[in-house]
Amino acid sequence: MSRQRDDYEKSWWYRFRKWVDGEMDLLDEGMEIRVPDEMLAAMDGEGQDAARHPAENKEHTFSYDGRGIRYFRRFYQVMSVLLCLSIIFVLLWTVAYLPAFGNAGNPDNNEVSARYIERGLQETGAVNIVTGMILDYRAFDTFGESCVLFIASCCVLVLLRIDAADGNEQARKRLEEANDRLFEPKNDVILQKCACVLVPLILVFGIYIVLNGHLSPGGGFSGGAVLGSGLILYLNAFGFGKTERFFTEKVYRRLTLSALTFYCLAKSYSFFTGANHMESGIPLGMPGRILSSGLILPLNICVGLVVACTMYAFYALFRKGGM
Amino acid sequence: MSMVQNFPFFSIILAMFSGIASSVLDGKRAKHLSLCVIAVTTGMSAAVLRFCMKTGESYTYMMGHFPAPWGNEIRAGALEGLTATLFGLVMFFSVVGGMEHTAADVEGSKQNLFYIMIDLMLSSLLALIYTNDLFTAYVFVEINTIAGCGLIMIRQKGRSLSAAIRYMIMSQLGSGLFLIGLSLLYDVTGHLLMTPAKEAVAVIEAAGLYAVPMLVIMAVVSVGLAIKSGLYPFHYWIPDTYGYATPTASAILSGLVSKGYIFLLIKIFYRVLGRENVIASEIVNVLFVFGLAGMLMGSVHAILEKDTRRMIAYSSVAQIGYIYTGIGLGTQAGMVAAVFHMFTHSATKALLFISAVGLYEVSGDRKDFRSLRGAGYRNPLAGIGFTVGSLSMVGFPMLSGFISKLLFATSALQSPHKMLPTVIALAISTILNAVYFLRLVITLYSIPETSRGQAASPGKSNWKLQLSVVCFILLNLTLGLYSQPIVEWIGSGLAMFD
Amino acid sequence: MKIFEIILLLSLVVCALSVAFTKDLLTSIVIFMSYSLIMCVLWVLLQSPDLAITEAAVGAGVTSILFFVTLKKIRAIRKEDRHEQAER
Amino acid sequence: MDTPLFVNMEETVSIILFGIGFTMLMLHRNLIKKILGMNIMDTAVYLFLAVKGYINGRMVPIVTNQIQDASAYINPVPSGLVLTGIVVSVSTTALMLALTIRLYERYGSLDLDEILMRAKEEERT
Repeated sequence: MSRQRDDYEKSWWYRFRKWVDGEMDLLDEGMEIRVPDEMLAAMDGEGQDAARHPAENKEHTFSYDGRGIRYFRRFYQVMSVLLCLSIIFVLLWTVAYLPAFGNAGNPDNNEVSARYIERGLQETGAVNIVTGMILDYRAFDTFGESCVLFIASCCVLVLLRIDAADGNEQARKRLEEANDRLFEPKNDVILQKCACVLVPLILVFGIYIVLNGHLSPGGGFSGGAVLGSGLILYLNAFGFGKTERFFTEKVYRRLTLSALTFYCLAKSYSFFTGANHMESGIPLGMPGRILSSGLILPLNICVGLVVACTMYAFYALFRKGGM
Repeated sequence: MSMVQNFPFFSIILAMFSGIASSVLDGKRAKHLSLCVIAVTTGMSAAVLRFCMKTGESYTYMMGHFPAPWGNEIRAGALEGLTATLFGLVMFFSVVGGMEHTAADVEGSKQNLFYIMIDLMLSSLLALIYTNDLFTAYVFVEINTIAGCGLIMIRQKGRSLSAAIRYMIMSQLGSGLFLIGLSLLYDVTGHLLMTPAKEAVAVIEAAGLYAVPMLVIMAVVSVGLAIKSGLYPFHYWIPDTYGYATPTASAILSGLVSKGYIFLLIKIFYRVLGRENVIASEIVNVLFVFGLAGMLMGSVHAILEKDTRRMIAYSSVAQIGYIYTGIGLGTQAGMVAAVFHMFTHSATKALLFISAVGLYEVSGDRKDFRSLRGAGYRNPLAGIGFTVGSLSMVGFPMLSGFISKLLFATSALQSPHKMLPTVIALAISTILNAVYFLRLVITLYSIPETSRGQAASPGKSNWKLQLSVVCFILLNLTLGLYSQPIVEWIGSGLAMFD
Repeated sequence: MKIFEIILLLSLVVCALSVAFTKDLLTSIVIFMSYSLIMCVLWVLLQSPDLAITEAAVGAGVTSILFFVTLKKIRAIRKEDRHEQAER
Repeated sequence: MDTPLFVNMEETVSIILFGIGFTMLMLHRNLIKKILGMNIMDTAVYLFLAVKGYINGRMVPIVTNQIQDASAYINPVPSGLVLTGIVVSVSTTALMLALTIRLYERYGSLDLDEILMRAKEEERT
């Protein structure tokens, strides 16, 4: 304390202590506080002052920021274009060496697809081999996929659902603003008449696709999406008042929960018996009948329900922040 | 077939089912369910580890009634069991430690959604660890990404929303590359399961066919997973993401999610592409260079940062660089070092995030690290936790970080061409680590100049946080002191991969 | 048949490019919808009706609806902001 | 006409589309365009996969007239994979659009750079 060196302020220890305190940077120039010299030279006199005293004049520091960001952005864009072009080029180069299109001797037409085709009907009972494959041979993937849909709907709920139940004034205001349906002309006659004709057709078609998933093209996913779009059309024509009579968030939750639970239990049973080399004991029925192919039909119905509910839920949440 | 062999399947399905069931529970029940499930799955993974060590070999498990090239399959061995156990422990402690903050950060009626994310995150991590099928891996990578995004944006304050969209964009770029890599691989091999795919790759390599596609597949899959795990030039999303999420989410994202992708990459290298092919293809050298760059640049960024949590996030970039350097060495010893560092980092980084939150609590929740001055006295346990974590990252003897640095150095000595750069980068990065972590520790234990310390609330007894900090410290000491058996387990687990 | 396929593939590329370069968001979403439909026809030609039906329902249907709703929502927010500014 | 890129023209086109989508996702500053780009990228990969399953002159993989011969039908595996993939991509699309709406409510912009800048400013004040 008694004697302080004259050049104490220049010593490393002082700098280190200041830096530990967070008041300056260890690097000499203090990157965040001062502007590099070239940059200063490039600016005019007024800008120079402003850059030296950033705290006093915020707008000018902002312009410096903007310039830095612009340079960075230009550099970033050039680099990204180069990167993207090189990726395209490399992949095209690869395509030139790939097996030829439509050739039966390609490596991917091996014993795997042969067994799916030759014994799929006996082993899964499904006439549509693709459905048999995704719901029986490779069912774990498909279960994961339903979970993707489930978790995506949870994320959308987190983002867009507005809870006014807490009596929070702000939330109620947001809820009112979010429901843009209120501001629209209601009872559009043309839309309603068309919907009267189309909605039943769309729903019946969707149900047909779901139920015939194991016999013809389609299945739970496509049928569910068709059902969901039918519901969305109904909602658009007649408003939330009508749909809320039969489809609220509670219904949505219960439907999704029961469908996914059934899916989970059914598949767990078949995974467990399969891995432990036990018979599953589920009759496969006559191939080609609607009530056949074991678990595939109920699973398709479950998937269809989940997909339809989720698609409708997405739309309703986007529209008014609730169901 | 003994009951234990069913455990990997049970743990995945249990975690998924609890996520589905949580959608109708209220926040509190969902929380209890999720904690129970994490504990049970951790126990199961430990049983799997014990079983595999006892029998000395790995096994595959059919998911369905159809054997290998036709049906889905999962596979468990020593390394899978060990990783799953450790991930389960880290996850449990992170959830416990950040519980109070989760309750504060998440809106009341959305609490159960947070625990759905946690459950599905757990199931997807387990599935990534255990899977033996490439397309299953892709589906669960997507679940992992979406759950990660949910965990980030559930705290709808600050910059978490913009961080979430950045995270999603980078992840989607990574997923796209990974998916096209898988498609190319399916095209040239015709298999999606790892075991037959590896045989097909061996046949192709022996016949000298498809040399270009194989090279591109390796590159594209590595780059895709590297983007998702945040290797250096693709790290821009990391600081925002880890810095603004709720503490549990930061700990899980930095400690586990990126590690899940790295584990998948190692698995693909060993079990599909073949380690010799990967080493011969120079891809490892690219990873090595980017790993070294990440080691240095991550530390430099961390030094320039003032916000403590962003500083820790940048340090993650550096640590990911270490792991990729280990992979890039291309030797068995390097791989062991990388896996061990993966464990070290997930234990230590979670400890750092949780204890940093404990320190913020008593210092008035400001971002700037200067506000932490003297916080080590106000919340002694969190201070000790932070110190232990920092010392471990710097490489203080007895702690886990020391062992992993030792492993890196010894494995570098075995590969003559890469010895010099590795050792130099290791030394520089250690010094840089020491600079910024010790600065924080010094700040923690310096006496505040003004009486601001009194103004901030003196440490409320948040016993959950204290408990989890103690557990993390113990975990760290265990990894450091009993490293010998763990390294042996990793070695034998990697041997089971072939 | 080959010619038809070539035309479809070319129009896919054209659609993708115009999605990328169109200034108006609504136009680019509509073009994206037609891109999905062309893809759907192509999949019918490639003998995968399962994919075609799913793409028609999900890609061209639900995804486009979600895009439209998002755009509508954004316009609504913009209008509200303008109203508020005018009141001030 | 016999160059490999022309023989594999479906693959070539799908790779070009992948590139367009990838570039859009990476470079476009408008969030909605980014999401469109992501969708284009995903469908391009699905096209690539679907092309892989096709075999000249064979039928749809639905058993007809009791013919169960592997040489009668195309490869069903890629179709199954693409079905799974389409649902994954629609979920991520919905999630990202929801994020976009929230970001627009908060920052009043669709431009990602502007959003990031405003977020930074907001934190400073």
